[in-house]
Amino acid sequence: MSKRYIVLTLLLVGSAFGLTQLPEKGPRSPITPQELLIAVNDQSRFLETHFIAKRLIERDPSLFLIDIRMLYEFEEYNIPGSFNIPLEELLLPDWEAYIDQDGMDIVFYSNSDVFADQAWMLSKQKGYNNLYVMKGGLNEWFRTIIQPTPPDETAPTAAFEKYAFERAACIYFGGASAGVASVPIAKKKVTVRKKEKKAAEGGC
Amino acid sequence: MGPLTYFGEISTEWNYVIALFIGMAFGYIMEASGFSSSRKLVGVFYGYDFAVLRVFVTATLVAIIGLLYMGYFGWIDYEVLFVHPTFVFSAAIGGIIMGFGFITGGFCPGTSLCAAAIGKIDGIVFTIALFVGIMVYSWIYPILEPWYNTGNLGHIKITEWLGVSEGWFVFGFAIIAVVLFYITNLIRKKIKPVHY
Amino acid sequence: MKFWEENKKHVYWNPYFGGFMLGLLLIATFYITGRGLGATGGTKSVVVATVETVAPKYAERSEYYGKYYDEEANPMNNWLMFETIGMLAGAFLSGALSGRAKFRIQHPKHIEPNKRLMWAAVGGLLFGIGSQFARGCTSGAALSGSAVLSLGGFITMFAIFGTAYVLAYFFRKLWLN
Amino acid sequence: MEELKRTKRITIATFSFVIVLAIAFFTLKKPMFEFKTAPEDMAFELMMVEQVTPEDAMMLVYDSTVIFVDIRNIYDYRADHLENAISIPTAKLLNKENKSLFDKWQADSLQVVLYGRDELQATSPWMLLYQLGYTNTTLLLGGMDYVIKLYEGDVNDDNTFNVEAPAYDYAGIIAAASSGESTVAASQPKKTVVVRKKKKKAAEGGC
Repeated sequence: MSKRYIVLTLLLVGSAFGLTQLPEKGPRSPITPQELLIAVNDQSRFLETHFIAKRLIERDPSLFLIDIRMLYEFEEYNIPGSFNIPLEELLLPDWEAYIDQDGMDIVFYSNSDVFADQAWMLSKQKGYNNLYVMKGGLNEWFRTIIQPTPPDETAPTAAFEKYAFERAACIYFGGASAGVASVPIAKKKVTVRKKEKKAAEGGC
Repeated sequence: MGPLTYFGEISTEWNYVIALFIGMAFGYIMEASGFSSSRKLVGVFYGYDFAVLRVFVTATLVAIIGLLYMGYFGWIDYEVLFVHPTFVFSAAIGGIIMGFGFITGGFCPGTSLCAAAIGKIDGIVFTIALFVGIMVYSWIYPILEPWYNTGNLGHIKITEWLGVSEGWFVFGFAIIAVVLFYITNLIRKKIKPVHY
Repeated sequence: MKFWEENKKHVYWNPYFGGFMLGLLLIATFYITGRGLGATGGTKSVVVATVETVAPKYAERSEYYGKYYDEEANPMNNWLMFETIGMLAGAFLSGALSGRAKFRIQHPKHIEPNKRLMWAAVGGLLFGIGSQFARGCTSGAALSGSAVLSLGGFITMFAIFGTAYVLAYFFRKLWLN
Repeated sequence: MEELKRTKRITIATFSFVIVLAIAFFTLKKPMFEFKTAPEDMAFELMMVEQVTPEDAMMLVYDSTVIFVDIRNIYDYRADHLENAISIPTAKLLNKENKSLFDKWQADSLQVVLYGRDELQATSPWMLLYQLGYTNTTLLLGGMDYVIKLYEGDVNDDNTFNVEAPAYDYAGIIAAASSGESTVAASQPKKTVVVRKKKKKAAEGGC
């Protein structure tokens, strides 16, 4: 009896000891590094500001904007309807429900798109779906939506249509007061030339 | 990768069939190990038969070791396994009440079902009393509710609580188990055997 | 024939082998369902179902049954029901194969059968209350809990066996000569 | 104790259990790459890592302990790249031969600086490498575009490579617009205007 039990004891203790000697494994991840690299190379995660503005104006309920800047920056200015989660706090369990929403398009933005892309990387590794980054961030938002630059006179009509949208969006998002908004569109071309140099300075 | 039902690889109907088979294996193993006999079970407290301790501790160790290895090999997602929630107060008090029940009744619920299945009348009585006990609990539940929900530590693991790694905890547990097995065997040899 | 059966077959499994198989079964259960085994869960669903059919009004009012009344078809409870039925079948199979299945009251010689039954009833009653309070019995909380290193599982295990050891001395007349 | 003498089955069972574990262990395939830093930890590491500024890069290019890795595509690399830079396009970042390169650099404790067209392009590849355990990897702020501007002396202000700095006085503009003074733009920093103009120029005359 005893001999066999000694062997069995050794096997039991040995396999338990084996557990302590297993080489360390990295953190669990729902996505492999190779998969993540493919996602990184996929540029479709960057959404144009126009596209986001359009969806905001249409009150698209499946759009969820997350501002990843600090709270004070968020309080100073944020795109209407966005939610603030500072980048360091992004993966705290409190916010999980906001980022992990199937059927919602989560769009990160910061002043530019570098921090937003970092937020995208972090959340992507958690296995969340439908994550996007606002291309150019708030700087781009101001350049195109709040203070759009009129196109050159020689530009194709599409550019003017785009500009017309930008101007309308500008009013919608509070970049211009209603008074300016009433400027007839027909006048556009005239204004355009005038504003060409001033563009960066003035409102709409 | 398991757990199979968690990843939706088994339909509900098959799940019940599997439940039946798992239950059968459970009942078979317990009965074959002698858990249908209250006198054998109680032997662990009087030193004439340590079958309960041996079966229980071996099963726990094998399950812990097996699951940890399987988790490491990627056969099972160890993190999603259901960890019994820890309510310190209710776990301790409930355990004490059950300890009372164990020494007086000589069974625990699983073993009493085994005993009832092979026609032991004491097992049948124990099982019926178990039903009554659950009903009694439902009457006094409103009084007990505050205690029932105090000391909630969530789904905490003992290794997190102790702050040791899982591997070393299991290793220590295995050593303790082997020492226990050895000592209880010595005790059993010294104590007057009981025939039943 | 009968003599042979009793002599040859009425030997229990090696407890370590039983424990080993139980451990494997636990692993299989976790692998398939992600949860452990349980014995009181099935019993509880029977109680809940009974109360609901016998006294639905009461069940609706009661705080305790109300919890289950809302979620009518809780799949986990059904799962445990099937498991409990399987347990009965499996235990009977094992008992029948080794000639242990017959109606009898197992009691120490110096204890009257009725007294044994009375104490069994007391034990069952206490176990019913205790298992509900501790959210699981020896198999559901202690065994399955400690298989995944749950702190609660270990607490319950130590509480059950610790109490029983402490009380063993006072109840020795029940079990020993 | 009759049953304790029956040891055949438990011996067989235990041996097969241990053998299965051993086989599983020795046949376990180790993945080529594994995350070493969990995203939760990475969120904090992001603040800690000191990245390479374009001005520093001018010096570091000639440092033998620093390797510059160009992650743009091969055409951009051929057109113009930093001196001594090695081209590893993002898509090929995790190839076998590149893994051995990164491993070698890490073993030699060399500093690896990733750069792309701009900071954005290199950010996610850098995070990936960093989280895979190559913590000797850093990132070139501003990217190649900015370095070209530096070469051409087209930069007259410090820190303009910091794209995350607000280029507009957001709150000011909105407040001004809502109060009806949309034509007044005094609150806007002048610096920005310069930068934006320069940007355009750089793009034109860059390559």
